Order: sequence, then C-alpha cells, then structure tokens
Amino acid sequence: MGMAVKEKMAKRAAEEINNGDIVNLGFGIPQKAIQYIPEGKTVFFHAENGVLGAGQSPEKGKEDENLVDAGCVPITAVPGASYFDSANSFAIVRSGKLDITIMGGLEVSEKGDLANWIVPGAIVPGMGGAMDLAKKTKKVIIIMTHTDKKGNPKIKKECSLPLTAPNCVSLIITDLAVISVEKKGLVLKEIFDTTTVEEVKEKTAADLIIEEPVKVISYE
Amino acid sequence: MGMAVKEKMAKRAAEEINNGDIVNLGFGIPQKAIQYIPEGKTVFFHAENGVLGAGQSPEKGKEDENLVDAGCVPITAVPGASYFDSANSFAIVRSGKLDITIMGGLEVSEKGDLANWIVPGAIVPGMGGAMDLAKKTKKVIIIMTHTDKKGNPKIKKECSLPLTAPNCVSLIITDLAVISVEKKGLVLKEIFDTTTVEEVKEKTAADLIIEEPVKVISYE
Amino acid sequence: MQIENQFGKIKTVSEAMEYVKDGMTLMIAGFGGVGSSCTLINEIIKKNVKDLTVISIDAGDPDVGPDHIIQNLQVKKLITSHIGATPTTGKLMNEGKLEVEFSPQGTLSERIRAGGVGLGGILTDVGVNTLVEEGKQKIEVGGTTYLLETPLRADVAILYAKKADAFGNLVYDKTARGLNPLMAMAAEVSIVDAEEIVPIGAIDPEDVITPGAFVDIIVHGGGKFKWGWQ
Amino acid sequence: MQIENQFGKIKTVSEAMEYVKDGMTLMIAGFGGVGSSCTLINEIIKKNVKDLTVISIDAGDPDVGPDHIIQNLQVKKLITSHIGATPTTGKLMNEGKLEVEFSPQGTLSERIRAGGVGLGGILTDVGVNTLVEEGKQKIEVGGTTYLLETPLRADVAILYAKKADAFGNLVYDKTARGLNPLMAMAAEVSIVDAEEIVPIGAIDPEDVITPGAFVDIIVHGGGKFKWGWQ
Repeated sequence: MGMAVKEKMAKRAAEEINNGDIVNLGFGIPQKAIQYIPEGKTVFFHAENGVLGAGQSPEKGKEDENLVDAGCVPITAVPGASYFDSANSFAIVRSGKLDITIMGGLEVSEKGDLANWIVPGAIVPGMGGAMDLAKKTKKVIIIMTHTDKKGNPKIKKECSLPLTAPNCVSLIITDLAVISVEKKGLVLKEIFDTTTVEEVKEKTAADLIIEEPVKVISYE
Repeated sequence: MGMAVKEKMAKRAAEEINNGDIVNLGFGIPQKAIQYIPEGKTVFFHAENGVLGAGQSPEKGKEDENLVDAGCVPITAVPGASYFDSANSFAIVRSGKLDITIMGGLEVSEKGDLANWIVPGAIVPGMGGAMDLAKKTKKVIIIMTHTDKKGNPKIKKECSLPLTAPNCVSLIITDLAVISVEKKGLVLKEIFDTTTVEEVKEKTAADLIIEEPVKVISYE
Repeated sequence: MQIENQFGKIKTVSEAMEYVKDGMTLMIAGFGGVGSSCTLINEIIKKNVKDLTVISIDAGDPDVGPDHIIQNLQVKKLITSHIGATPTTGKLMNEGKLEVEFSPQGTLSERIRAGGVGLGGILTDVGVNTLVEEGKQKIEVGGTTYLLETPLRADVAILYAKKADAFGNLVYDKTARGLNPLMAMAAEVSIVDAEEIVPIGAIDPEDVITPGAFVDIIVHGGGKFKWGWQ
Repeated sequence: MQIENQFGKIKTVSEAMEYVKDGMTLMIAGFGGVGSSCTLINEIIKKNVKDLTVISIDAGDPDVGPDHIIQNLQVKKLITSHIGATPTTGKLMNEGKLEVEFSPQGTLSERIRAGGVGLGGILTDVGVNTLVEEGKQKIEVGGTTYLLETPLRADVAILYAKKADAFGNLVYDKTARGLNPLMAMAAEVSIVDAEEIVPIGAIDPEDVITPGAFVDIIVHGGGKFKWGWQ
C-alpha cells in the first residue's frame, strides 16, 4: 500500500510553499505539511499564540511548558524565530504578511467562500483565529475530503453553512483532486492517481473548468 | 533677591507629585520641576518618545545619542525604567495611567479648557503630544504667566485661541497664584508673597472663588 | 532575598483575592492555560465568586485554564474566540447556562488592546459578511466596509509573568506572552502572578514588555499546572 | 564576517534607493532624528526625488532628520505632529509651498499602527471639540463621542535599527525605537539601516521587537548625525 491519503494531501500542500515563506498551519492534516518541506527551503511557521519560527516537536522530556503551538503542543523555535503578543501575532496575519495558510474545510463555494467553523449539529467551538487567517492570508489552501461522510459534495455553488470568510480560498486539495479558485471559476488542475476526472466532476456540486491534460499525481 | 519666579512655579508644581507617580513634564519651566522632587520620593518620568523612568542629564561627554527625552536632549534612565514604541508610549497616556502632566499654557478658561498649541501670528508648530496629554492625564497642571506680554489676562471666561483640549485642566500655577479648577468654578487657593488677592482678581478675566484665608507662598 | 516593596504593589495571594468579587468582569490571560496563573485560577474557584463575566482567548483545556471556573458555574458570560478544547463549556452554552460571545481571535486581541490603550474602538474587515457582523455598526473607509468592534475592559485581570520587579515591570516567557500584555493594560486592577519577583533595577529597560505603569498587584503564586502532554 | 543572505534582503544602499521614487508616500522613522537613518536621508536628498508625501512624527531638527529633505523642496505634503523645531518647514508651510496635516502624536502613532496591522481605522476622543475634528466622522460608542481616524500606510519606510539579522528581525536601542516598529509594519517596502547585521539565530527570539516578516530590505548605512548637543 502506498502513502496514506492524508499524507498525500499534506505533501501536495507542502509543494505550494516557497523559500522564505511565512506559513500558518491549521490543526490536523495541515500540520503534517511541515514534514514535506524540502531540504534547503527555510520556511517560517507562524503559530497564532505568538511565535514566528515554530519548529519541530522537542524530544520527549525536553518540552518547555511555555513554548507551545496554537494547539498547546510543545514545540521548539528555529534560528531566526521571534515571540510576540496576540495583537502583534495577528498584525502579521491582518497586514497580509502571511504568505500561506493551510486549513481544513467543511465547504468551499465556487467563488472561494469558505465555511469551516460551525459543524452542523455539534457544539459550536468558536472560530479561533480561522476568520482572521482565512480573510487576510495571501494564499488560503484548504485541505479536506472531497465529500462528507454521507458522500455529499463539499465543493458547492454556494456554501450552506455559516461562512468563515467570503471569497478567500485560493486552492483546494482533496483526497481526489487539486482545484484552483480563479476569477473564471473552479479549475481542476490535478487529480490523484486513485481517481478519474469523471469521478471528481460527479462528486463536485459546482462547475469545474477542465483544461486538458489534467495532471495526475502519483506519490510513491 | 530670592528664588527666580520660574523656579518658584516649578517648585510649587513639584509639590503636587506623590511617591510612585507617573509624570510627564513639558519643555521649559515644567521640566524644572524634576529638581524639586523631595528626597525619598520615587517618581517615574514619562517622555513621550518612549521611556518611562527618564532620569537626570548625563555628565558632559557621557551622553548616549539614542537616549534622549522628547526634546531630544540626552538623559539617563533610572532603575526600573522601560523603553517602548510610540504607540505604547501613548497607551500609557490614553489609558489614564499618567498621574500628572505639567505643561505651559496660552489660555485657560473658567471650565478648564486649555489653549496652548497655536501661538497667534506665529508659525503653527503642531500639537505634538499636547492634545493627548491634556485630554487623558489624570491631573493636568498648567504653569504660565498670569498675563501675556501686553498685560492681558490668560485666565478667561472662554478661550479665544483654538483649544488643545476642553475641560481638562486641574490646577493653574502662575507667577502670581495657584488656582484650582473645580466644578463650582475657579478657586483661588494660594498666592505668592509678591502679590495680593486684589491684584490676582484684577488680572484674571474670569470669576474667582475666594475661600479665605488664601494661603501665601513664601519660598526662601 | 528581601525585595523592597516601595510602591506597595507586592502582596500576598489572599490580599490580591480581595479584589475578585461577585458580578465582576474578569480577564484571564493565557492561551490554553499557557500564560495563565494556576494559583489565581485555583483561588478564584476556592473563593467561589459568582456571576462573573470572563474574557479569555479560549476556555482553556479540560485540564488547565479558565474552564475550571466555568465548570464550577461561576461564570454567566464568556467573551472568547474558542471553546473547542473544553466540552463542559460548550455543554453549558447549549443548555443555556452560559452566555458565550465569540470574537475572531485577532479581533478579540485588538478589542482588548483598544480597551487597554484608551481607544473607543477599531475597524476591521475580518468577519464582514459572516455571523460576526450581527448587531455591529458597519463603516465605510476608502471604499472598504469595516465592522466597528468595541473595546473590552475588565475590573480585574489575572496573568502570569516570568519576572516582575517591585514597580511591576514585566518580562514574559516565550509563547506564555499571548494576551497577557494586552490584558495588563485593559483592567482597572491587574494582578500578576510572577514566577520571580526582583528588585527595581534588576530588569534591563530593553527587556520590559509591560511597563510597571500597567501593573497594580504582584504576587508569587507558585502553583503549577499539570499539562496534557506531561 | 560574511553573513549568509538566504532571503536576499540584505542589499547595498544604492540597491535600496531604487525603491525610492518621485511622488511616493515615504515614512521617515525617528523622533527629532533619533532613530532616523542618516545615510538614507542623505541618499534621498542626493537622489532628489520630488513630490513626496512624507509621514514622520516631527520634521526633525534643523541639524538632523526629515527637515533636510523638506528644505530641499522634495516634499509636497507632510503628515506629522510637530514642526516647531525646524523653522524652514513652518516657513514653507506659510508660503503655501508645503501642505502640512497635523495629527496629535498619539493619534498619529495609532494611525500608522492601524495601517501596519491591517485595521480600517481607530476611534479616539483626543481632538474632539478642537480643530483636529474638522472633516472627520464622529462616532458614538457607549455614550462617548469619538473621532474616526484613518490608517496611514506608505510605499516605503526608512528606519534605523541597532541590529538586524538576515531575516530582518530587528532590535532597537533605547529611545531610538519610537515609531520605527510601527512604520516597519505600515509600508509596502520597509528599508532598515542597521548598525549591525548579524546571522540568523544571533538574536534571542525574546529580544526581537520587529519580526522579520515586516522587513523587506536591510542595509548598513554607517552614516552618523551630528547632534545639536555635541
């Protein structure tokens, strides 16, 4: 069996990151992207609790209780890191200095509207920093399954859930495909080698612009 | 001859300062107050360019070009000092954490309106930090001559010059008297031993409430 | 070492707790408990003051942070950005036992800062065309629509710092800074639980993050959270 | 020592000067020249770019600071809080050769910060019922009347720092901090004249005042003002 699908999505997302970029990763799959940054690229990971230059997890037993990421998991700091308060942390976000944010999604619309903060029927967890990040980051990349647990498409003409931010998504990476949000609409750029263009179209509740040939992603 | 009148005004102003107070001093006579703080009182002087805990002038030859007051004159920093940026400097002012500001005045009205930023006929220098300080400091003390160079009263029913801030002055210290601005009006609290209550009334173009006996200030 | 307490700001924990009262608005600093004062949170639970309005960036963790005060039914209203890590908070909210006001995290930080630095509000486009805009004034500046977000202030703020001198100059530690400097500014009475209290002059003026002007009470709590990862 | 320039931010002064152009909005950091870059100010005079809109806390001193650029008739508009120390600036203003917009100093700082942190404006009651309110929207919050003050941004900011690493993390020196961290945030291109340029990792993350995210270009100018008191 090849690479797990979650890893594939994270790896594909990591390919969007350039040297010197300032990047914020959401919890879960987005955080896996950190492992796929190629050698030689220096990337500054921003954690909204107050660090630019978040590094890998410390060795067991070497955790510092006052050095954690936004999920309160112990981290390290890379050379060139800086600490700041919450206002200055979101100054980096709001001023547009954050190059990339990678986060999960519940729904994305044709226009790049994002809904990812209220799970229907569940307890409302609050938006945390998601609204700020989605609205103000230069490039918002959403990693999500193409359909929900019942098989309903999550990419739709209009979001039915309350929005996190309108018109903010640049790129959607699903377990099936890579779709870019452009002025002309949603463009199917790539598919994973486990699916077909037809399947992706079928499972998408919005128009997809298909520019042949669609690249097929095969990760070992 | 006794103490110069400028020194007397500065000394009287200094008597308003309590231990632990945070104080901003305007240029000129107000700055002389620093010399009259009694031993044993620890006062934190705020300079709006970015220091709390401004100390005396350094010895000649020991100046640090990057440690100056708001007049760009070299200073020192006392133990317990801190440096900050301009936004945080005015945070101290605007949040009401500044206990006392002592500044010069052109006119003060019966209601404590202050005019001190536009000199008639002269080049407009700009308000600098005066509006923030006058509006937001807990206790605004104005040191000024009782009349202008032509002998016209500077304490008036209404200011004729553009205001720095309305209804902000707590205490006026002139070369003749100490007048407190209260809800009931201007109260003549003290006179210097060089004048009389009559002279003060005559040179004031607003009603003065006189509560006998008016204290007479005699400095050696 | 005996620290000279020349401004009377250094107090015992029980002296500090006299300022925490029923019905007040309380800011609890920290992020998921990191930067929160374990001792002061525990003392507030022990004192069992009621009807609090709490402002905190999150409800903490089930193990640490403000959630314990909420669980203890001392809070009537919570102004926050996230409660997802603490099931009790959400449960109380859904049962109607706790009012929760959500602000986006950056907006919440700026609202607290605005309260602290004496501004009447700030304009942000974060939240425009979402549920967040409900009930808020919309203002147009330079062709963009912004929400007017109002300042937040509290009667008391409790926060953790790495180091405090006798004037209240504060130094934080790494990501235990968070909202702490902002809340120190935004409360009538700011109570700092300092890991270390040092004499005036022991902190380099360049290292001060919160000037002593913003600090009213300094205690040494000494309490330590037990973290989930421990 | 050769510093690794892994982000390409370290440039020569003449490379940096390519970003300074006719008609642009320029923030000049410093307070009476303290915290200003002597080298970059002199280079702007040498390049003789015209029609600048300059934003600076004051016009400097007759000896140092932005006043020299103003004297050289390169500025069409100045947004500032104080020009009292520089007779030329006032003279040009009175002759109609220079437009001057005055903001109270604390308001000016917050306007630049608002531009830097991506806010649409701030509300302050400083200046209410004075000339400063002219032309501004008045907004009522909680029974108090505030002025809506709009954010300021610039095409280029020039500033002095004590130390910069190759990513642009900055450390300032004492009162040479001032508006510098705010202007670094508020410009499309921020140019830092660092007294010392150090490798990544040479600055403790706690000591960083301006994170490198806000710095685009780092030069070592080396110029020194001659101060009035010298």
